[in-house]
Amino acid sequence: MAQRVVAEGLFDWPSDEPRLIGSKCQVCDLVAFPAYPNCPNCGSLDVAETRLSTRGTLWTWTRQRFQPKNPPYLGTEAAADFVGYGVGYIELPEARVEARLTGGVDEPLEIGQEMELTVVPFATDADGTEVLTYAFRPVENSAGKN
Amino acid sequence: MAQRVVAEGLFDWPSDEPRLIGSKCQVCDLVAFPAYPNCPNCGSLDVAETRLSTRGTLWTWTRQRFQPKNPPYLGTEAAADFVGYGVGYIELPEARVEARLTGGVDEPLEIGQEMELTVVPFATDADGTEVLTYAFRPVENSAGKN
Amino acid sequence: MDDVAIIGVGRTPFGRFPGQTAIQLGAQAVRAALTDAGLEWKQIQFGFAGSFEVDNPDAVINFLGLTGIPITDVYNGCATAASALTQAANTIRLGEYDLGIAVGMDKHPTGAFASYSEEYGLPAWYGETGLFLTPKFFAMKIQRYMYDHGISPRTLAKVAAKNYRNGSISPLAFRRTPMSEEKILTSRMVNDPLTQYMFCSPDEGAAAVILCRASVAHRYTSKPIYLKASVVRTRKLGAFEVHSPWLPLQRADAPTVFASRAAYEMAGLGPDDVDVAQLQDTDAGAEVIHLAENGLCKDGEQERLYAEGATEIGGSIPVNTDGGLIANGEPIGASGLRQVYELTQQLRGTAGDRQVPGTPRVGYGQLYGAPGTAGVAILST
Amino acid sequence: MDDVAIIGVGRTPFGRFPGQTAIQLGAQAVRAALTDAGLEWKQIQFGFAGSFEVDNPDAVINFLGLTGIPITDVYNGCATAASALTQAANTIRLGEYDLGIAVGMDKHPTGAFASYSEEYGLPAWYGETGLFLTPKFFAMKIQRYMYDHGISPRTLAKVAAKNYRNGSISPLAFRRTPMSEEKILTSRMVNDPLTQYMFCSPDEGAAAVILCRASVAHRYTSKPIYLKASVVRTRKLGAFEVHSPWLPLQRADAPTVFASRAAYEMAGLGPDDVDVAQLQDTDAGAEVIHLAENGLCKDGEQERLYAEGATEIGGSIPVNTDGGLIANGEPIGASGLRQVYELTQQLRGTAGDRQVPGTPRVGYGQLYGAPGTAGVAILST
Ligand SMILES: [Zn+2]
Ligand SMILES: [Zn+2]
Repeated sequence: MAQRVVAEGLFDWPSDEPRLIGSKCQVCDLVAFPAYPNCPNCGSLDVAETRLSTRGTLWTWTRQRFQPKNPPYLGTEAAADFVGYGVGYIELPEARVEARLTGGVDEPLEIGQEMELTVVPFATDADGTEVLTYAFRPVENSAGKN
Repeated sequence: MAQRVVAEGLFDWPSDEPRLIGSKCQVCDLVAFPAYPNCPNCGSLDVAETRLSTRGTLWTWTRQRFQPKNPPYLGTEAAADFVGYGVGYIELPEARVEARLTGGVDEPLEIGQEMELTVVPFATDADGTEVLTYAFRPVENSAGKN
Repeated sequence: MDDVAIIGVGRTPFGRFPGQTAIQLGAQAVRAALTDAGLEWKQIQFGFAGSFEVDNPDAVINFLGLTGIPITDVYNGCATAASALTQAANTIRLGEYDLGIAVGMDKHPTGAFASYSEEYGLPAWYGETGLFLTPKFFAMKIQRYMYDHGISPRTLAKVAAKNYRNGSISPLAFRRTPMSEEKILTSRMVNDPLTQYMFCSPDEGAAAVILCRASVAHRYTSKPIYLKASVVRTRKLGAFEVHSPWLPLQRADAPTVFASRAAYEMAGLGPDDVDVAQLQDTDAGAEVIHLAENGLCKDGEQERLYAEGATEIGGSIPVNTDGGLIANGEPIGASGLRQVYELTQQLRGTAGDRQVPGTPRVGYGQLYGAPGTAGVAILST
Repeated sequence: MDDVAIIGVGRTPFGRFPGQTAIQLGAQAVRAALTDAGLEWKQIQFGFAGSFEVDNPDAVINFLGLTGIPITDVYNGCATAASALTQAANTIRLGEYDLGIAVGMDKHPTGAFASYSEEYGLPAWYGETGLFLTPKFFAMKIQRYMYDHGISPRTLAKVAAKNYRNGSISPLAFRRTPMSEEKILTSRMVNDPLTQYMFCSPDEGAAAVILCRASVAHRYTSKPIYLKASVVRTRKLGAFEVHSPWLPLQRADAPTVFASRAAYEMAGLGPDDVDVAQLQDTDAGAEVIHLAENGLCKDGEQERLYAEGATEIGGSIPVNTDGGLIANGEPIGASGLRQVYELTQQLRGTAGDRQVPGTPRVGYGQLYGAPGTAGVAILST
């Protein structure tokens, strides 16, 4: 099946070990995500691409239980077929990153649990092409919350 | 053919002698068009419906030669079929009123010429109903510009 | 800023008004404020107008009188009214004009707001992947706050139940039926932990506030209310704000905290002086958090305060006495001027069934909106 | 208002910039203004931001730094920049802040603007019958003006030809190719008497102006330009304004006339003092009319003035030295700040090929937009 990433430069793809792509300020060291053309702290334009860590902990979460409007949302399920998805901020060593969470809306989630990066299809273009984005999933067999 | 007016309360219809419906302030006597819920001069809410005269002179004019976007415009001609229409302000004894002008874009027009009210179809609904609005047309055999 | 007085307030009912445009609602609110102040439109020397849906809310003058005055349209998301009020007050303080108006109006379609993320300086993928949504931000903010400070879902239900109860005694509110905590808790989950009835709805309405130089206020009213402070602040890096694809590890206080501090300082007052407050309750969690962000309690105290009824009309710190956004809905441009309307009634002692007992002297209003802007106003007798 | 100085100006090219959002263009303009002033973003204490297409132009701070400053979004149609500039100047005059910014940005789709008449306080039928259009208003205003004051179509062509010619020596303009009067006169008739090349186009771009208290301007620049006046006025009843289904018989002067008079009075200057002017040339006719409405000539004198080249860069009253809207197009939020950018270059003597000879000392900028709002700014060395 044909696939495409929702945005170039958001994460490595194709890749066996994809990582999120951020930017690091060469003046004040702040890491931002996604990659910014400038530092949102000091305003410097001297920023360099940087890869973020792939594992972290769940800092907060919710579940998106109503269907976002399309556009801008690319999902095209009939309203009755919309099942919702988890959303959370993952605390990585470099920054807290907002992400869709894998698993349905009934997946139990707890602040502090370990999460890891994955890449998932979340919508399908009119021509059948699957659209991929990054997401985080609970680390299996992890010790649980922090 | 089924017909409807573009807006109730804009002019008398059906009528053999339709007139435009304005409002007259009961405090400062200002006549406004279309009928306002208030006086745009003194702000009074004490306004009464009034009929405007049907003849006046052309105060200024232009021709609308590009097709307005639909919506809000109700016209649905294909771009190639759009012929344009005249637009002007008619100086009536009570007020200057903006209006579409009858005749195509090649109809000669002169500031000061006599004009009279008419009601014309200008668009067609999806179900074939003709939509009517007011317009002004040159008075035939008039003495021309004063 | 003790040189600016509020001498007239007006609002429409908030709700759904088919056949009336936002601008007509705006004119209705202005007329109500003029009547309240005993003024005619032609006496108004300048204005600021706010709206989300209407490009040119200044066109309200079509229905009031074309007098040629300067009117500036302002917009700052849900904090729009704070911008209108602040700029109107500053215009008087500047000395050129004595008498001006702040008016806000809106008429939103039903359902959540939809926009494009690019218009907020965000990449397109943020909207395309289903992340450009306001409600889930509020859900995640209160989720973390509950974890950090021991707030229970029951307290969220208490917030909403109080606001529906206050709405039931507010003749101009949208939702005027009380609702039980159980019904609120068990209603449809929208964004965990927030259920359907813990959210406010976008709706329709308008509100207006007439301001004048304090030294001439006695010409128009025997009971002027003074606008002691009105400030707007944007977010600092590290604040947990709506529409944030990421956050730095080092946290900063929310913009409300800075707006609140600046307003207290400008007013020469502190949280202990506040007798009645109107806080941005986009959802029940927001009221809980904003209570602390505005210095009206410590983080975590809310659990006890709501259980004890402290935020009720008869409590020690009455909050959203007119039912807030939860009972009134939110016509964005008007919402903060509704707060000022209610605070003015409370300080005048004319709030009827909603009147806070004991002659309240200081009123406090706070707004928060996308993309991370807060406004705070402090009023006093 | 001689206590406010302009110490930095910046703009992007105007035109079409696929792949860049309006907000990114805004950030680019701010950076250019900061560089011009020798400042860093974190030194800016407050801002006003204007845009038609962007709900929250304050989100430009995402690309500059989240420093928590107050930023108010303003909008007044094509006069938006006048509102941003006026409010920014007033904020400094108020005394709380020393250093602030006005920024405007827009990115319009091609073609004429489309809106709903109800959003302007007009009935739905006005749009439905094909009357809610801006260009035909300008056409009818100049049609009557030509009749009353003996202006020929040839003069309209001279206006446009001058502005394309000035655009050809303006590196940041959109249309940089000179065009003959014949080509302009014989191009497609759009709204009689205005042809295709007599109109400006909506396009994309941003501009920013940094203001400071005049008493500290020497810290930042050796050649501060002073903002002597900046005012906004709405229409009076009887003015012939855009989107008017009717007009009363008794005419009133245009809002530009009142804004102009107020600005001259505030600046303590008169039309004879103006060395270089930027006027709203939505179309060639608008420049002709605005020349008189701003007191820069008598009604009807334009026919002779344009024939003699008086409005050329080397003429007695140079108008739209950077090509105006006709050569730059109109990103609504930015357009008036582009005027201030150009006037500042002229007064500094840094306008290069476009430099008005003889050390111009007073610059004049005017804006006019829907639904009948005018703005005037007067700058001096
Ligand atoms: Zn940095
Ligand atoms: Zn009247």
